[in-house]
Amino acid sequence: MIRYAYIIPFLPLLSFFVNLAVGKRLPRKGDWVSLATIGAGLVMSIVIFFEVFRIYDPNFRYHVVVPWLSLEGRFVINAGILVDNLTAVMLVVVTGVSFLVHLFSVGYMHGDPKYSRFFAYLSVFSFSMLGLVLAESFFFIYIFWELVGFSSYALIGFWFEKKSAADAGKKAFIVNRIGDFGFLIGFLLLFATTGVLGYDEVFRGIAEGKIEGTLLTLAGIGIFCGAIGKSAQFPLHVWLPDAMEGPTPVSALIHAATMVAAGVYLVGRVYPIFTPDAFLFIAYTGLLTLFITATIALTATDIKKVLAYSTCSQLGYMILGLGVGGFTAGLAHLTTHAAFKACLFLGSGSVIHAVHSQEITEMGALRKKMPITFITFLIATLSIAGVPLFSGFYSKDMILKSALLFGMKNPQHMILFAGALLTAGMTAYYMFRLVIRTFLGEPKDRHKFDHAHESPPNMWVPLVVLAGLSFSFWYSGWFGDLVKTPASAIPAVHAVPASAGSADSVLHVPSAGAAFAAESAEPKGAGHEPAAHAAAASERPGTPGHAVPAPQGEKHPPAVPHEAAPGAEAGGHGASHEAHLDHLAHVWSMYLSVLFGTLGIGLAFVVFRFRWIDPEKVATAVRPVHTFLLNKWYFDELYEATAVNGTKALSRALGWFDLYVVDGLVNLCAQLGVWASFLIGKFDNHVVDGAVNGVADVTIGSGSFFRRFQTGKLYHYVFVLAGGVLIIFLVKAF
Amino acid sequence: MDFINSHILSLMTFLPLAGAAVILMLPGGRDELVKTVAAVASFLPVPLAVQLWFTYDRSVAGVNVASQFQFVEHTRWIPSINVEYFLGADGISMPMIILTAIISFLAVIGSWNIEKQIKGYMALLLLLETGMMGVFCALDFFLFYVFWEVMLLPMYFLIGIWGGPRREYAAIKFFLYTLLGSVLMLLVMLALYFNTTDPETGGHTFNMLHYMQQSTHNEWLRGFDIRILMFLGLFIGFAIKVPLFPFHTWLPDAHVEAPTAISVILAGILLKMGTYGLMRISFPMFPDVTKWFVIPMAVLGAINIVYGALCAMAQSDLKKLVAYSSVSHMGFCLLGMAALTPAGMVGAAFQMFSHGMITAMLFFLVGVVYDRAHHRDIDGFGGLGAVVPVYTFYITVAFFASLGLPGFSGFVAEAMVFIGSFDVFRTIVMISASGIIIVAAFHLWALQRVFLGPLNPKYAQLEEINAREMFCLSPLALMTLLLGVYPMPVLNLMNASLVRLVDVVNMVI
Amino acid sequence: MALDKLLVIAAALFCCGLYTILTRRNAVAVLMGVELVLNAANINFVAFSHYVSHLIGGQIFAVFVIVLAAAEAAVALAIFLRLFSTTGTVEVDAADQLRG
Amino acid sequence: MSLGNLASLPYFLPEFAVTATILLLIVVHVAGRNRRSPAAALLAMVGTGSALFFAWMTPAGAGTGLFEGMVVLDGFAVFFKVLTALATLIVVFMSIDCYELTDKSQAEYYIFLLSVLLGMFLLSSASDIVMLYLALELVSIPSYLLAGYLKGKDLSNEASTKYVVYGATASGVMIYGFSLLYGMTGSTQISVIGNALASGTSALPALLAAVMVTVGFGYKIAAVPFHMWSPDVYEGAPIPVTAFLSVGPKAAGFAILVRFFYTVFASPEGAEGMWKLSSSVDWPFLFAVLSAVTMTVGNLVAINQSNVKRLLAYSSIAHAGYMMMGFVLLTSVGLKAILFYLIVYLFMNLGAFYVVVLVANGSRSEEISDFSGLGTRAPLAAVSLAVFLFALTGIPPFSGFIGKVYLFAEVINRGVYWLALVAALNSVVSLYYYARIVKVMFLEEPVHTGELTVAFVPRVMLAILVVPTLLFGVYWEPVIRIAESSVRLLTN
Repeated sequence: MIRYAYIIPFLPLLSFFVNLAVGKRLPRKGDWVSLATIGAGLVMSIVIFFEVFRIYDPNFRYHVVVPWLSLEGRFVINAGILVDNLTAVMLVVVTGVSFLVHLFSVGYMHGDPKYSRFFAYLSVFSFSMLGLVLAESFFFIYIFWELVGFSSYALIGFWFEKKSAADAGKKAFIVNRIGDFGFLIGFLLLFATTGVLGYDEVFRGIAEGKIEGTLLTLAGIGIFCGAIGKSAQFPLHVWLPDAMEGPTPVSALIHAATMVAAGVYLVGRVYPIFTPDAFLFIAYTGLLTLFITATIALTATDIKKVLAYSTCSQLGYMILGLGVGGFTAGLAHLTTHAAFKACLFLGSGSVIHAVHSQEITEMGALRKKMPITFITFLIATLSIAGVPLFSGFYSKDMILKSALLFGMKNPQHMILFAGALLTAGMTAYYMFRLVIRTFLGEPKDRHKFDHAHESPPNMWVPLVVLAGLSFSFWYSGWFGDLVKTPASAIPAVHAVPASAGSADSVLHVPSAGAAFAAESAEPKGAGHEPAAHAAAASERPGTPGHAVPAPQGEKHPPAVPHEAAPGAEAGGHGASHEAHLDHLAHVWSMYLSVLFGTLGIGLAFVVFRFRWIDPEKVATAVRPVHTFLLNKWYFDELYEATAVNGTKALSRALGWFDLYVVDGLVNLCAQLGVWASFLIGKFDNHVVDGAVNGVADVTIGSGSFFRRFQTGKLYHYVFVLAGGVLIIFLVKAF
Repeated sequence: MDFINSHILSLMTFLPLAGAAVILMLPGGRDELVKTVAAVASFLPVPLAVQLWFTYDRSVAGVNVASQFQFVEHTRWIPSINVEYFLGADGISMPMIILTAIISFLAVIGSWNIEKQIKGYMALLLLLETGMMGVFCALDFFLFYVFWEVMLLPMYFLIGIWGGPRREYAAIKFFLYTLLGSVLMLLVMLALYFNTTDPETGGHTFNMLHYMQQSTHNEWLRGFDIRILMFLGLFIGFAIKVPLFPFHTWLPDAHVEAPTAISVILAGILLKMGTYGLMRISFPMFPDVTKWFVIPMAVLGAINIVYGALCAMAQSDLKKLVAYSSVSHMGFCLLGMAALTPAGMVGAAFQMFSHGMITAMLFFLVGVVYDRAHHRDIDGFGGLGAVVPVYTFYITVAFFASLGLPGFSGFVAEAMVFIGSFDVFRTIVMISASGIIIVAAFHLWALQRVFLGPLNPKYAQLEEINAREMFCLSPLALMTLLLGVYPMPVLNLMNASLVRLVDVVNMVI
Repeated sequence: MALDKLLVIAAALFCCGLYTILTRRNAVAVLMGVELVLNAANINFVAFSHYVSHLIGGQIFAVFVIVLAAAEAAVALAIFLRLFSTTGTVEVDAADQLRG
Repeated sequence: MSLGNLASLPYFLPEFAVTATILLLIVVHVAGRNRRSPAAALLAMVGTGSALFFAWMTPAGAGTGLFEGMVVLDGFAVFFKVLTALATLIVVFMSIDCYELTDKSQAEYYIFLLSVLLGMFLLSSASDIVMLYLALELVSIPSYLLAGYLKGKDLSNEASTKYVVYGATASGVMIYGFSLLYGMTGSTQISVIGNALASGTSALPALLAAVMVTVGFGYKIAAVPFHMWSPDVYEGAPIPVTAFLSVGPKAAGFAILVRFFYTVFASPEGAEGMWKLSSSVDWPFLFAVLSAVTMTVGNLVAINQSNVKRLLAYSSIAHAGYMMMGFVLLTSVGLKAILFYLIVYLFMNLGAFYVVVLVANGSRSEEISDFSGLGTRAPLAAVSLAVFLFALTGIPPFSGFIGKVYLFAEVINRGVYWLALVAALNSVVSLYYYARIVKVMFLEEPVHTGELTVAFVPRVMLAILVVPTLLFGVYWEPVIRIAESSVRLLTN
């Protein structure tokens, strides 16, 4: 079945065209076409997943290419697919969430005049996302990257009659394009230096040293810019909350589970190209995002906005995880987050469907009316809050552990862990605030409460399924085994042994290489003994290892997790120390995260359930902070004032310039002409609006200038004749 | 059949002219008949283009090798000065010939609702087609120049008589501007003539291929400095046509005032002549100067891309917006060509083809709404998407194709240009690449103001796009899409030639 | 008289003629200036004929010039007459409707 | 070698034909009762036609001097005879149609016209300065009368007055120049003068003579700064006369300019078709500057004209400037280009004037506004005029373009790039005012309502003028052959 993986994206594409063309005329307006194709895709993905699972090889790869574009062999772009463990997981995630969202939409979008159009858009999104997952080259991932952006535009602006929806779609697309600009530059840099586009070939090119140093860092950051845009990372996170203007299933599918994860997936996919500096950049971007957006979520009252900010925040976790070297951690969080966040969004959709409002201030006590929604929502909330046994705990804990480990090795970067930990508490707080205000307590709006009702089965079944997937046992174990940190493509400076070269700068770590070797082996799950893995990993005959290049090590502490292939420099001493450190990090992060999670949940109950603290009073007490958060740190205003208005002003200025200056005065000639016209005092033409006009006016003007000689007086003519003779004679004679 | 096969390019060039003659001889008042004749005359080249498509040998390059040109017709025209009637096609011209055939036919169909003096209109339109086709087929510089200029007259009248309120100004501006460019070209052509001899007859020649074969002689044209002057003369001539900043100011005026079908032709084909001229003439004839001049060319290309996009954003007239977007898109052609890499060159040529289709769609679409609402003020609409969903669908497709969404040919072209030129001019390409943001912004902004948001009640009864208009749009939309998914059919046409062109300029061959 | 003196006389005559043409406003006076110029040329011809070529070519030329000058004067006077009959003046600078 | 008087007679048939016609016309004029009888026009037509025929059939006596060397019979002269006869013939047709002349005495008019033709014949073949002067006056004096032919009109009288004074002055200055040349060389034969000058004399008198002679020729071809008369005369004269003056005498002026300067101040060089300066007078550069100035002034001033006749007058000044480009190069290719240009110029310029006549017949004036809406009022005339105007601009596929190509080509070939550039830019400028007329015709609503009917004969005439304008733009091989052979003979 793996060989037929390429079919998966085309199934939804087919339904896109069918629904677009004849959807309205089909029975049930064609929703079954989309459902059937994505369902078939899901089945195929599951089959593929199990095939991959049966092989159970971390290095499994299925890679096939066909030439797509060839210029006499001088320039070739291949099309192809790459299926490895990560892809297999992502396929299931995408098709799974997508299928459930399709199912949910049948109920949610029922009766919408553009019903079939909606399914067409969902299908084209699924196509793009699956293509993105399966792509095997920078070129094709860029293509699908853009297509995903387009589908998102179409879906966010689905109710385009609403100005806010149309605006949000536009904003999403343009903000994404800003990120894509970086992506484009990044991949162009890689292509320009390595001359190839496929991942593997590019990695090989990097390994051969075709691009290195700052340029490679820039290329990595450029590519990461794509992820910043798509995964709504600071500072391009502003589009995601606005994107909630789209129908709720869209929010669940695109803006929670899949598209926004594409950025994380991209970073994971091209992991080998990042230099330590680039990793640091990534990590701090993740940290800023997760903190800022979590603080905004604290005060938001729109149920979908809260979820949107929490999504940003969770994406920040993933990015942070990847940035600090927790490859498996970040991607695991991607996977678990897809399930529980989709569940949350669909749950919120169910609520919105019931009460026709998105404001949590108008809800309350819905537990009684919507039990299934409540239970599933609660499970997902527990998961995101990081309560043990739930999937969110499993993956978030791994991220925290990676951050802590990183911080332990590089104390100056300990803030990465601290921020993430604090935010974990905040997450628990704002999520439970949401649950409590929505489902518990007393109904705030009696009328809406009375009309609320549980959703139909085709809406709650997806909730149940997704809630069921929010437990950690689904993921622990195999995920860590199968989705392993790929070897970095950056060549080592072999002349300087990493252990010697970097020993001074790496605190507490005698061997960087060993550290990475240990780090690269992620714990299988909570409670496993990491050291064993490190040892096991060390034994595996791997590719030639490498370490951080020494020069970089001197400039910047090479503490940035830089994966060395296992077994390279891992001396026994280093390995055991490393294992110890890893264990320490693991234990501490677990304890701390549970502690902060509990604190957050407790605080939420204290404030909103038991009302021991009046949130209003707190808000009043810290009015500036509250306002600041309520206004989302004023990012939109900032961008509006700078980038948007700046561009518009520039464009207006250039438009004016074009109309009055370029067109007005193609060259100095025209300017001189106008000037001369005053001098002669005979030109009666007003100032011209164009250079062409200017030139023309000069020409015409000089015409009337010369015309003046034709006075009509005969003796003038003769005088000119005589003068002409004289002048010619004098000029020629002397 | 033999006759058709051996004179296929002549037929494609002159059948429209014959159609124009027939139209002029028709009695007055038979408007439907006139339109039918025009449609037939402009349609005839289409099957011939199909014939070309199937019989063209894609493996040979042409460019500077006379024997590799296909469908050649070569006879003496004016023996005393060795002007030849020399037509032929290679990979540089093939896509353009096909594009011309298609767009011209669609333009005739798109002009069906013209009421004023339809006879003259159609005759001029067909004459215009002859000129355009001739430019792309001609391999004799003199012939090329004649066709090049022949286009001016019909264009002048088509804008001037059937155009908008400021048509006279726009028409004469277009005319003067382009004539200025072409007289410079004329001077260069004559200078080339006197410095080149036909190896067979020993006389001076206008045969472009002879020029190219001399181009590697170091002392050709009395040395490098003179060659620079010649190159610049040609370059200005072509740049005006492209149009490159700062020679672009005729374009918005001409586009805004021209009737819909003429805008389509203007943007779809005429602009390509500038870049075609660079590829066909400037590059292979002046390889060393070209290499000397790549940086300015790339800079101009980048300016076009960014500047055009920013100007487009400032416009409130939908047609002017589209016109400036053409300025932006043509910048890609120049950037790609300047890189002198296979990917860049092919990307540029593909952009010519692709932009021809996309911009034709856009102008058709603007024409559709103008016919109904009688204005094109972007802010004067609002929420049309709810009233005219099919039209909105088409314009969305066209807009996204224009902003370079993958899946449409424009993306492939732009990506190839970027990929091909990045290694050569990193900073310039980075600046140009920022254009993709602005391009997206102004397209979406315009789309939103016109079609999205709450409906402007004034247009609640707006008429939906009709079958004839869809007939014009659908083939273009389909081709744009298909070529975006799999561009090789068209790329195969031009690969061999353009790769050779790159080699010629890089003096590999 | 020597050749150079004749030439000087001719040149002076030429200048007088030209000066007349340039300064006089009356058409008939201008015409007289033209006659002076022509006669300056005639003096040259005759002088050169006598001193340089020793043939009569120059003298014949002078005769031709005289004849043609007469014809020209006849036509010119007729035209001036017509001008006078329509405008009432033969001042040449009065006739300046055609200009620009 | 030159033939005697009697032996020359067989080669003098065109002149005889014209002379005979003039005499017959005088008889008609004196004897005829109806002064408006078309008989005179018919007679003029026949006479000009037969002159044209005889000129065309003239045996190519290469460089034969006739009448003891007073005139020369070579291809160059024959070419100009044919050209001027053809122009006259077309002008005769034009005159029949023109409203301005219908109530005037017919025979008298044609007498003057044919006298000018006779003068042009002689001018284009004169090889002795006596004959040259005689011919020049024969062209000029009837021209003065033709310009003032509308006796009742102020403008016509004014034009005529200016013309006669200016012409007399110019020829006076020229004849003074001739006298100096004669003094330096002792001969009136231009070939002898040339040889004598080549053997070296003092530079200054030669220069003075050259400049003074230039005045006479420059006045004839209306080159700046000797052009001042022409706009006024062209505007004041009847339209056919203007058309005639802008083509016929101008062509003859070029003929004698070329012949005189190439014979007197230059001599053929070894290589085929090349000349070299033989006197110290560096006239090519002088004329190059004059050429540039002439075309620029002509074009620039034409832009602001509102009277089409006056506009075309300035345009013809500009065209004289273009043609002078071919004159300055000292090559027979350059001369060939002039001859070719004169041929196409004949058709396009007369054609343009022909349409002006037709329009003026309807509106009684020839302001640009009278042309508005002509595209709908008289499509054939309007399209023809558009063709002529674009041909004058020099846009393919019209003959004017080819003419310019030849001129530009030779200038570029000789490396005088600046002149080519000036000329090229001038064509762009000229487009502006030519297109203005086109714009008015096609793009504006008519001021005068109603169809403008064009009779059958004018239609045919228009066709006769349009066809070569188009045809020579597409296939001009025979024409260039004619021009080439005409030049080649001059050198011998």
